[in-house]
Amino acid sequence: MDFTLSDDHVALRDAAQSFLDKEVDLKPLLQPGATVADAGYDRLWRKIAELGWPSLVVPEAQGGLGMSHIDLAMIVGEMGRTLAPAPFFGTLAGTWAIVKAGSDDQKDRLLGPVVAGTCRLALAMAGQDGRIGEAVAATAIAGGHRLTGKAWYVVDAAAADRIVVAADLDGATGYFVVDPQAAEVAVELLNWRDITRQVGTVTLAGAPGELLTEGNAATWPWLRDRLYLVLAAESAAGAHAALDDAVAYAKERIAFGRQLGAFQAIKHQLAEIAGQAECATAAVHYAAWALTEADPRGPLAAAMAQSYASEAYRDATYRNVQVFGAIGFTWEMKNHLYYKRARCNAALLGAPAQQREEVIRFLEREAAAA
Amino acid sequence: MDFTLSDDHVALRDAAQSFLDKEVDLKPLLQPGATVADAGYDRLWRKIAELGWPSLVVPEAQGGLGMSHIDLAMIVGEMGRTLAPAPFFGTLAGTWAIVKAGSDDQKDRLLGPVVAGTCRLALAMAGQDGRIGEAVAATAIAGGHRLTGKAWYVVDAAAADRIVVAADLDGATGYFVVDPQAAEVAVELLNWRDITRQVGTVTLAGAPGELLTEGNAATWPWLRDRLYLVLAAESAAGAHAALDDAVAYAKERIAFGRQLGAFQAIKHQLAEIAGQAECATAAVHYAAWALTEADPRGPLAAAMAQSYASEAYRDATYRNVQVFGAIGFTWEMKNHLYYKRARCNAALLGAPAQQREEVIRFLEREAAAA
Amino acid sequence: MDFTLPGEDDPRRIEIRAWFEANPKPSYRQIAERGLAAPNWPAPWGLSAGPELVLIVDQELERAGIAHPHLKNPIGTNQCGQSLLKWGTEAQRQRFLPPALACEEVWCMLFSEPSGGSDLGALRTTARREGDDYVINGQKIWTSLAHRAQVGVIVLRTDSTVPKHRGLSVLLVDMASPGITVRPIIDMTGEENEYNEVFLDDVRVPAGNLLGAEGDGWRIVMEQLQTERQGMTMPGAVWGNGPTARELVDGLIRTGRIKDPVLRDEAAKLYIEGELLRLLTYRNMSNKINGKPAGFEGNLGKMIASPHGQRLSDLAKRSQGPAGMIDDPDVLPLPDREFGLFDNWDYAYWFAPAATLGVGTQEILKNTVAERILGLPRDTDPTAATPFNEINRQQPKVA
Amino acid sequence: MDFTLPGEDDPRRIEIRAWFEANPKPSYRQIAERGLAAPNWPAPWGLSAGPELVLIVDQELERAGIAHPHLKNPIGTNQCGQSLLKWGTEAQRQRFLPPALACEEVWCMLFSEPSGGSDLGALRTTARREGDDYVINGQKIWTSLAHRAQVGVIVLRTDSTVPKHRGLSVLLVDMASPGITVRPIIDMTGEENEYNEVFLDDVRVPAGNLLGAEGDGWRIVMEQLQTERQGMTMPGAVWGNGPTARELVDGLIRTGRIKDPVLRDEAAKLYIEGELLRLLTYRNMSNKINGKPAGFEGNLGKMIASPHGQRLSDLAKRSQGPAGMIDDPDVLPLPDREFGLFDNWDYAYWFAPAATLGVGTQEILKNTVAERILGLPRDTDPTAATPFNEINRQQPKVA
Repeated sequence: MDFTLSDDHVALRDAAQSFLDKEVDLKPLLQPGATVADAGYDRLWRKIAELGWPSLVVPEAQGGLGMSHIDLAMIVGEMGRTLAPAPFFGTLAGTWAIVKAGSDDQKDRLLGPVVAGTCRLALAMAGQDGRIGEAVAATAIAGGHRLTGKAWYVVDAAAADRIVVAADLDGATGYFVVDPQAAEVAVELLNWRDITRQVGTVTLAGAPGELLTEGNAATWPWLRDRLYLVLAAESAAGAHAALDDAVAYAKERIAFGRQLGAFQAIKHQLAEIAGQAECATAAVHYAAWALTEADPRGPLAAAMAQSYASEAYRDATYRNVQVFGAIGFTWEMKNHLYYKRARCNAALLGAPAQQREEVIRFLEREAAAA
Repeated sequence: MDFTLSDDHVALRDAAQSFLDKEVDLKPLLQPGATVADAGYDRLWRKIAELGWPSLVVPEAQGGLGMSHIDLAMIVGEMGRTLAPAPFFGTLAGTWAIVKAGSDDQKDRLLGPVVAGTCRLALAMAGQDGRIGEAVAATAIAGGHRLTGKAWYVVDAAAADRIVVAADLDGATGYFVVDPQAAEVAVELLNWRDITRQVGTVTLAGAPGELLTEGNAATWPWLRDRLYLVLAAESAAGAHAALDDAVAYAKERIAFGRQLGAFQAIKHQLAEIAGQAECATAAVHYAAWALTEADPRGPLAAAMAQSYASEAYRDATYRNVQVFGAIGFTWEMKNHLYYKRARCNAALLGAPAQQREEVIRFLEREAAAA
Repeated sequence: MDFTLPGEDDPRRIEIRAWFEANPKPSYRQIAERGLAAPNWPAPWGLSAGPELVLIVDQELERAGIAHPHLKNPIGTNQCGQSLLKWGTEAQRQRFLPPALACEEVWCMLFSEPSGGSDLGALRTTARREGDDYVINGQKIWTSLAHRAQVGVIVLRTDSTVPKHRGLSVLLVDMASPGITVRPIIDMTGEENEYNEVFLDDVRVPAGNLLGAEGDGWRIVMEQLQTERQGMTMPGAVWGNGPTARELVDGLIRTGRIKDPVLRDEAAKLYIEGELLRLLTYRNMSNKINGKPAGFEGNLGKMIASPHGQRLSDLAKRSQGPAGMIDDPDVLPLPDREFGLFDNWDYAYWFAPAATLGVGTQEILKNTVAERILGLPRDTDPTAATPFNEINRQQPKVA
Repeated sequence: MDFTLPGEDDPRRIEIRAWFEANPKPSYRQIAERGLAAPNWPAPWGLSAGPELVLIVDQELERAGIAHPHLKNPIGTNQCGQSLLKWGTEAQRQRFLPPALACEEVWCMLFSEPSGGSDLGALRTTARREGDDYVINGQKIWTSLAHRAQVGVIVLRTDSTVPKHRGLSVLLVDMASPGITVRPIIDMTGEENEYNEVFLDDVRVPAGNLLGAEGDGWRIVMEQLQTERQGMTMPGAVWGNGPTARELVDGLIRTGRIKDPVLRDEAAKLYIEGELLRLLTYRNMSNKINGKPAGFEGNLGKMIASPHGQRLSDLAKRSQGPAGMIDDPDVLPLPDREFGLFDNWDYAYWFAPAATLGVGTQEILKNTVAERILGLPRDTDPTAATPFNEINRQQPKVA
């Protein structure tokens, strides 16, 4: 039993931290109209690729690092803490889809370029209403499949060299690899409020897709658990960042002859955020461990982490803006970037209430089995 | 348009206030094991009867005062503020049932003694699970009906000279007047946590009951609106009492060289309670007006008042105990009497969430009709 | 007690409606001369109208399809105009009020400063007397309308040798004066919400433009804030404006989202709180009608209304799912409506954090409610009694 | 990182289980002599056990069907015993610890006073030196177990001429001494929860019973409170004890009440928060194992755990409908279980308000988290530097 981070994990986190503190610069985003493109979205990706992060979750069999979800949480957390703009989420999501649903041959062929840093991925699974696997339809043709429909909220779609699309095939969800360069594929950017992330739609008009042959009903739950972990790790670290930022400001700012942080109202509000941030981190560590160990409670842990961490992040960024006051509400400060990331993280994969429903259903199944 | 109390209403409230401040003494209840019987339950009833309060809601046709729901809210509010222990709620409830479901003859015959102060009533409508009209079954016999079953949470049952019982008659709810002295009727007290109120069960084993001939499907909603108003008026006034009590204590009590009420945490908590108490009062006044005017939104107003006021009362009494600290947690202080009344008022007629569901259904019907 | 609002057959309504029928396209000057720009003001400016008549005038303006003068010149026709009415000289009233009520001169209110935050009394903009002029130097922030205003009402420090609240005064400034630079602020919504930074560099103002006497500034400003807060107690999504829980529930019903059991209960809570905020606001109006003092209910109302509005727009957004995070009101929208200011849920949602900051933070409002309504002890301000020019020297060390 | 708890095959567990099999009905003295009464203490008292071994011992005691010494003599085997271990003389340890660990002498902790509330440092009970004795006068309140304790650990004022925190000392009192009167307190639950008022009237205590030196009182008491709070961070309904969200959800599932969509979402929130409190508690344990300082996590944990417990029992009660307001656990109950202390939902519900009062109010805990963990400025106490006997003269006028 050891509920704390090992020295290796701390070292990994510190390495990611110093790298990202050096490389990430959000200032360009504090100009109205700026996008991730102005904030080094591609440059940062190349640096990340040099570090081998794209191959973090690629199995060693495919030449990847096959690192644990705990290792991953260290790095993703730092990307969340710094709001690092880079097509990392999409590549992680696409990689997992191929790892889980691809045959050995497909994994070798599709993940090789990812390891080499020459292929960026995205995962398209949701419809406009957020439902999974229903927005795109696949039909079998001689020697392959054709996909038709429109997928929404596809993270890093515009940067992807390959997009894994979840599509309905004869009433079940299949996973297809699509080349966004194909004539029948159109990727459009959405005006996503979290401008530190690039989110788009993927419209398919009979586009050719390669079916990942090992996909089945277990694929999406397995993917979902991992995507929850990624967002939760971002959110927990972001909540700590928003808290630290507000605490530092409360120590500097003077009002009524006292530091802002000397007022009991401010102290108690920040103490509550500190409690939530600690809980969020604990939730992320537990989920990362449970998924690493393939613990039967992994899905429970992942849903708990995502629902709790995203709400803690919402609360922390709200409080952060309130402590800063009106200045924290301006575009030229970075407070709003965290405020928006928090809200978008709480919506991207479904609402916290949806994950709580998943928690209760897990417990109902457990009770029925007992 | 005048959203404030008329001078007459204020005068009525002040009269009730000075009367109850003089007559109500909760000290006997601060001895472990004491009951309303020790706190003047019967004595206070006689005084109230002398004032004619039992006939407040009896129509003038039956010799009552036929006063408005606004007048009633003034008096009930004061009884709630003082936690006056007397079989008033039961008599109000029973009176309304007879007014709504009784024939002219029945009203004359049954309400006469109420006006004279010689007959106390109770209304038995709920089963153990709180459902209405299902716990007792009525069967027609030659020249009358017989009732069998057990009604729960019957306020003032043990003091009642007549009990109106809601019972299932051929799949509809009928209202029957029962003599608790009958051999087939057994009234037992419940260990209700709110010891300022006397609540019991009524067990009927083929007891004779007189059917109120005008009862129908509209009877219960009509009664429910009025019972909501009564509890809400108690709760809103109780919330103000708990607030005033806590504010006074926060001004006296010294800690760390300052008045407790000088600490921002305490100030802000009490400010929030002040806001809730004001809203609760507004809700009660609106509901009292809407029921008085038979406004189509009366049922909406009553459900809003009950759900909001009972939660405001819960919050105010919680905060009251927290401001007093451990001493406010002892049996010998009266804080816990309010704390318990608040929680029991939020459960007696169904949870605030149930009334909120009624609110939404009302709005859905309104929208469908528009 | 009577919760009915003035009806269609109200004689006062009939009279005003008749005037609008006789004057189908009135100019704002005509409206002002008829007393309808600020009906609650006394003659010759207004009709000495009570809240009921004010309500009727608002409704009849809307019915005639005329944007309310309060929207054209909110500050001139509301809190600052009222200050001038009370504190101004006859000459000042004659010079400034007619064009203000006619919406021919737009006003702005130069209060907040970057340094001060909630500690408004610590503001640093100064005016020194030079002959018949005051010379203003300093910086203001969050000044709505500064970029299109002709008249600025500015609070500044005319005496730094007395404690901070005692050295303040209010001047009426021609916004076209040399030395005034206005820079718009872009806020979290990404839009230019008419908020500005205003830099004042040796701006000369005739001494005759002093409102009240030197040192009256704090009292004037506090009056204005109380007036302003009283206008922020309705249950709109932002500061009493914009969509309310009525529109939210209507939208959730029309989209079927009301069937989500968790949203459903949240929506009910908000609907109820919204209705009660309406009742509190009308009760405060009624108190005025009955000649009872308004007191500090504005603070209590805003204390409830601001977070209420935040929860409203939050629920509206969450009901849209991920679509709510797109800056595009046409994706899975709630039914559209013309809400006036803050006229869509998306805008209200991203503006929401400001609702508990502007015109008194939530903490300031709770203090005011606790101190002025509940009578609890005042928060201590160690700098309150110190001459302003000695305060900075004794600032606490920062940890 | 490893979230697994010590298993059945853990050699430490096997060894201890073997001892219980060899000693099926051990006396508490035997248990103490085996080092199992306070395994975390060093030899000869304990096993210098880390949290894992402590966990094993707890589980094996339960398995052997033996009530934990912590339940028999909580204060002697926990925070106060530890103080004696650290601050006591060898003579004091030899005299007091063996009977404490053997649960032959029950201890109580005489801290709170009617006057002080959260301002513990302002306590008024005094001890004056007379020859070889201290003579104690004053009153204590909320003293658990005082009515059956043989040993009292009392904090009192030995010097009123220095600032309040500096004049405090701790004495070990024979509760049978003349001049001690114990009066039970009945609380809101209506039951005698082992809380008492204790009146001390010229109670003589040998000077040799002074713990540490005169003036060490505040440091000793603060250590004890930190230790105590660390024991209150588990997600039980009251102070980490009693039923948890696991039992609540289990009960809601078994009764079918989980199908209520609003309760359902609330239950999920509580379940999640409860699991996270467990993780935080174990993480703090792990930090100790890894030799990292415990710090103030106890305060943060209790700050979350106390309101968590209140919401737990509230939801449990609301799930019963009106039946929940009857003082009768058999009406529409949640499935029964042996929860130990606070062993049913009804009791936990009515005791709940005390959870955010005892062992540090919620406000004190938030202050501590803000000041000690976040490093925000300390709350100012104008009386902190004043000699205690001069404070009352300068109390602020009460409004």
